[in-house]
Amino acid sequence: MKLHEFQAKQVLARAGVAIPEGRTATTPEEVEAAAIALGLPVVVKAQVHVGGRGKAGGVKLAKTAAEAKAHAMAILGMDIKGLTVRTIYVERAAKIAKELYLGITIDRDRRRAVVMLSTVGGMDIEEVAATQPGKIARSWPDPTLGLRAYAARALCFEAGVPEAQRDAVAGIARQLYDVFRATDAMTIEINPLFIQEDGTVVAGDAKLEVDDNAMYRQPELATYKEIAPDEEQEERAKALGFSYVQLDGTVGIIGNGAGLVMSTLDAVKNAGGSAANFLDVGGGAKESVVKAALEIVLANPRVKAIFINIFGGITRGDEVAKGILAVLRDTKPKVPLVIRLSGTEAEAGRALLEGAPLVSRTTMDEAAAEAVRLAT
Amino acid sequence: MKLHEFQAKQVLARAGVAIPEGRTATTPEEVEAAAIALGLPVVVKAQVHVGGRGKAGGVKLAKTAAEAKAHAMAILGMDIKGLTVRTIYVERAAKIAKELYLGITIDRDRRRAVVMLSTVGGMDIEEVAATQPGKIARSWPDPTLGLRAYAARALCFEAGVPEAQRDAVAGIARQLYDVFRATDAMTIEINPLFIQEDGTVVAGDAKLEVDDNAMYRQPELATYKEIAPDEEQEERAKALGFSYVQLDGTVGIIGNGAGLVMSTLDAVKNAGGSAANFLDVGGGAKESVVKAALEIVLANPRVKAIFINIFGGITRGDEVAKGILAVLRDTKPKVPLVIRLSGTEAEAGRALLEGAPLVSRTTMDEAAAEAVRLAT
Amino acid sequence: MSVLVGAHTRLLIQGLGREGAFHTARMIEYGTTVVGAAKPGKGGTVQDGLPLFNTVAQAVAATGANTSIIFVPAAGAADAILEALDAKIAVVVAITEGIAVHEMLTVTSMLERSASVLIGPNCPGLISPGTAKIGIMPAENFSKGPVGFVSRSGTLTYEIADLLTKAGLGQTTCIGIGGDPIIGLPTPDAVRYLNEDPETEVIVIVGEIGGSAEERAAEYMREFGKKPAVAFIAGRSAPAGKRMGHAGAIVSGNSGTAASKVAAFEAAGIPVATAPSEIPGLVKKALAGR
Amino acid sequence: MSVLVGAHTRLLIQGLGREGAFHTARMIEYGTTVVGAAKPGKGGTVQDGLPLFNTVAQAVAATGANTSIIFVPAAGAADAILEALDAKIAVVVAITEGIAVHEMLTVTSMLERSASVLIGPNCPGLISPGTAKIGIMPAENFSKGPVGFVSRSGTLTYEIADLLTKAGLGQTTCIGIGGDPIIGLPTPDAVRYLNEDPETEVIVIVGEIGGSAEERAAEYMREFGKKPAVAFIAGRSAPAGKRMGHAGAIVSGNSGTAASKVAAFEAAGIPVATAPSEIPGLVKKALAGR
Repeated sequence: MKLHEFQAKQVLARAGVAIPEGRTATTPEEVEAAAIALGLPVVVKAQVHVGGRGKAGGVKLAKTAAEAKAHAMAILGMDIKGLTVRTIYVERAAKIAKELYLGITIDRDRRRAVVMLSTVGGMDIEEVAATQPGKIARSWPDPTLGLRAYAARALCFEAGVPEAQRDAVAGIARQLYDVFRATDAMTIEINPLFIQEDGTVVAGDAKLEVDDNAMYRQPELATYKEIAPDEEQEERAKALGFSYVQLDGTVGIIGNGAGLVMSTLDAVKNAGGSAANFLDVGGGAKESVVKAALEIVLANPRVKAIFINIFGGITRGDEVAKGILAVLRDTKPKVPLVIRLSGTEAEAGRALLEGAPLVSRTTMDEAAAEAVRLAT
Repeated sequence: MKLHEFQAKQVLARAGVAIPEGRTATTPEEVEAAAIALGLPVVVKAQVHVGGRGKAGGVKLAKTAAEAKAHAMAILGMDIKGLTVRTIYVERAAKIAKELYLGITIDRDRRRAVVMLSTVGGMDIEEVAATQPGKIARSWPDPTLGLRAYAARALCFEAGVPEAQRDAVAGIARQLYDVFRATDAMTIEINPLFIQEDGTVVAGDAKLEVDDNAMYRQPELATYKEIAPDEEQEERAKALGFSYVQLDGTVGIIGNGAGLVMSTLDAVKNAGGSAANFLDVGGGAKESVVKAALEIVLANPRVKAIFINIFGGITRGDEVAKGILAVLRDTKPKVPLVIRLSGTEAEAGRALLEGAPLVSRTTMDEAAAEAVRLAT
Repeated sequence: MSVLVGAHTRLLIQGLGREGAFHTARMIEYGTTVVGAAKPGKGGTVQDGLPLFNTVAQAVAATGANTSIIFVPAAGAADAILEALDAKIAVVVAITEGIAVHEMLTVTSMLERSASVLIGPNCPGLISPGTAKIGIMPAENFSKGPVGFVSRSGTLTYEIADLLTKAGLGQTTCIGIGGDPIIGLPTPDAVRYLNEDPETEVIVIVGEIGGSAEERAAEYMREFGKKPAVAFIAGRSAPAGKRMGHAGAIVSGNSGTAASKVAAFEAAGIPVATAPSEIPGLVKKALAGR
Repeated sequence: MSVLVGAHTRLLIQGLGREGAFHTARMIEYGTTVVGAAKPGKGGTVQDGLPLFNTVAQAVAATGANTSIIFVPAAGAADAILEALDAKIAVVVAITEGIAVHEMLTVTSMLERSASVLIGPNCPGLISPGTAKIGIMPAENFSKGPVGFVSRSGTLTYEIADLLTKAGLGQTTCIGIGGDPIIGLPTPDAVRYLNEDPETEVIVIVGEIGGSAEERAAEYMREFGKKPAVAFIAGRSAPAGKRMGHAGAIVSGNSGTAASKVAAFEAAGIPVATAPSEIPGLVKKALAGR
């Protein structure tokens, strides 16, 4: 789950990280008033859950209140990568002398958090990693110890933080790490971290993404949850107990088990087609879940054929068949269905489907080929 | 550093531990008003930094406001083990169904905190340990992991906490542990921990002693610091940079290094005498420190002779001699001084002391014997 | 000899709820020695013929359990793993899906200080066909034989085991290591067990997009491999930035791509199947070519 | 052979302030190989002829330091120890007094996971007479010989070393383990090093009231002792409940009494001196009686 910049900054400020004074606004008039109250110049920033808003024109400097209002009029309602801007964050402009990067994410291989600090700030860190890998200092604190002062200091030395800001930056790194742990963050970033002309250090931007699996113990952050239009179907699927990812192709996919579904997508591609979605009904799916899954896939207008690939384990073939039959009875789908049932109760399932308007195949490869043929 | 019950309870309440409603008061009238405001019956409790206040009459139940006031009149100004009661904590009386003990201290051998839980509450835990050792359940959490839910639960099972209160008590144990770490506590105790008639669990009493070496990072708790009359001299000595403990004997002791001073006390005892104090001037003591140390020892009216035992290492014999000479010159002590100087610059020191009104001996044993003889 | 699970296994159940009870019955049926279950507050009683204990430590003391399987719901599952580690359970298998990542960071830090092995979480468990299973896999797809098999996916494991079995290729041990980004026994470590197992003659490594465990496993085999291996990567056609069901199955930027994994295996001389159906053929070839 | 300190020692200074610089000069004078100092922000410069480094890790990489001594003030000393452990310094000697107990709990937890040895804090350090010293003890009281010596006290160590030296009893290694309640190398562990040291012919154990490290050391020697030992306990006359200078020197209730420690040594057949002056005689007797 992603937080907006202003939300992430509130969390950081509470942990002691200095941030520029700022206010949220939802109308040009509020932006104008905020600019006057904060003192000029200000930065007017679109609050959307997506990177690259600066390049898209969603971040503007204003020297006057009228200018701030004008920017707000341009930015509010703007579409940035499919998301509509509804909230603006107005912030007193920092007097920037230097920009750093400070971020923490999960290093899967080391099974540790990795704290990254770079004097190349304001850029996408993956780009820095690709083009100037030596410019990123890294530290992997033991989660049971935390980021100790010596380790934060070592990061600053390695990154080449100016001596005058070393203690401040090391302190912010430790505060950021504490927030990272306390918020169950997957990623937390201050990019850029500004060194101002007067030598003080403030967070220029803030990014915070929280582990969805930890929301049960992050009740406050959970209230920040927003579902973007393109996530609605995935969220609806999640609520029904299965996982769904929208893709670009024409073959709708339903399967059980993430690995099997991924392989099903691959099989469709191997057969020359392309998948319209990823849909894993999970383990032990009952008739009703299969039905709901099928309905979601059918709702996608791009879908030209559907491939249902079930290897029964805990999931029973007969339950799957019943779900399919219910949909065939209730909604009479206009696209062809290809099914491959194997494993537990597969025979019972196939018996139930006997005579139904669908194509049955024995192997994944055959079924994929058939589905691709039907979708073309 | 010890906290009062009401201070410790505030700390616990902030961490989420349920406490009975209560107020502090410093006059009988305030106690009466508090009793009425809180609702009767109430408990009127002396706030002094010493155990055993209950037995001394410092804790009384009051069924009426008038009774509370009368108790307050008796308790305020009361002397409990040398401490005068100046503050009272008035608390709504709990409806007690059962009393537990819950405490955490430092286990030196295991180099871990030890969490102790017992269904024998309300008693001194050392007494329980001595008489019913099987009645105390213990857990030694790794400081880098903390007291996890499973460990707190296991403690409750081992101690035999009633099933209805198990989750609550386990939860309080975890909160207590977090407070223990967060406050740099040496000891934290809820004794008794009440199970009330309605099944809820509240802290009946609270004890919290903070590590003196951690006060630099406990600024809030540091404001709670109170120096008892009998600690004043020890505190004054600490401020001057040496450590002083008042004892009962007649031979004043000054030495350098805790182990050496302890051995000096022992040597005095071996010689048939008894030490009036422990005083370690520390490493590298200068003339002024030696002078201040000597003055503190001389201020003790019980002292009949003084034994100065210096083994020079970083501490120099000539600096010690100069400090002694300064005192001899300025205050002309009425009790005899015995000195044993050895190690670094001992000869220079002895030369400086030549002709001064004091007795010099070569070994610790001889000097101790002489000091004891002179004190008798 | 089978790896990590076998006739020596003395299994303790952590979380004997509806799901746990269902799979416990299946495991006993299969021949696994189940010695009891930890169920706080029910200590001293019996459920489904199994003695219950309040704590894992008590269960270990009473039953000599050396292995545990965890069905505890996500919010309490990390704690259950830590309890098992604390009680010095040698092999801990966590079936639970959805454990918070930071909880798992803490768990793996403690794991690295212990002598225990953790399989999972979010995994189907492991099976030594014909001997014992610790997990939720449908046993009928597995058979005894010379193939050591490690996989990040659940259902895909059953599918591939079924393909192997139907091709007459039985298995020594199948280890479902789990689909989470932070797991107890990542691919290279699981492969190491199979590589060191004298009964395993060929290793099947089933990976998926996300992370670089497969690359590290390939590197390990390139350096220390004692026997042939065959690989398969699920998610070749998955786009970047999309989480494919498993919390760990995501290509982030340039990292975790199927292409990188395939290249790593090929560089290590390990053939990579483009579909599960190709695996039995590659395994036969590997066995023949030894 | 000397224990923990010797000709192989390559010493790094952590905290080269006034006190650190003073003692560093003494250590170099004595023959200790000092390779540099960690002084954040001064990396690349030189002080007192020693190269300075920003971090311990950099210092280790550049100098091959295997030992460090810490003079850092109390508030930063635990962090300095952790930095040394992190940089895999083999022997860390913490002179600093007044480190918070909870910091030390964290330190010892990390220490138990490392291969390093920590001496102190709040200790004078250790010396291998005639070879090297890592500490603040006045070297002139020590001499080379067959006595292994461990002590919780500083000045008392010098006093007893002086008595031994004057009696012609030189030392293999003297380890001042420190007077704090939580220390890196408690008495039994220090005694174990001396017991295992082939050059040490007799062990002198100087304890004091507080804790039960002496009891555990006595127990260890009773079971594993390869050579005679002599003990002394400071604080026999100290009353209960009063902290005697050292943070660790306190009798709490019935625990930590001198009587208990004396009884433990006597039960292990280890004679206990009633005054430091008796120690040389007991040592001679022990050496003669072998």
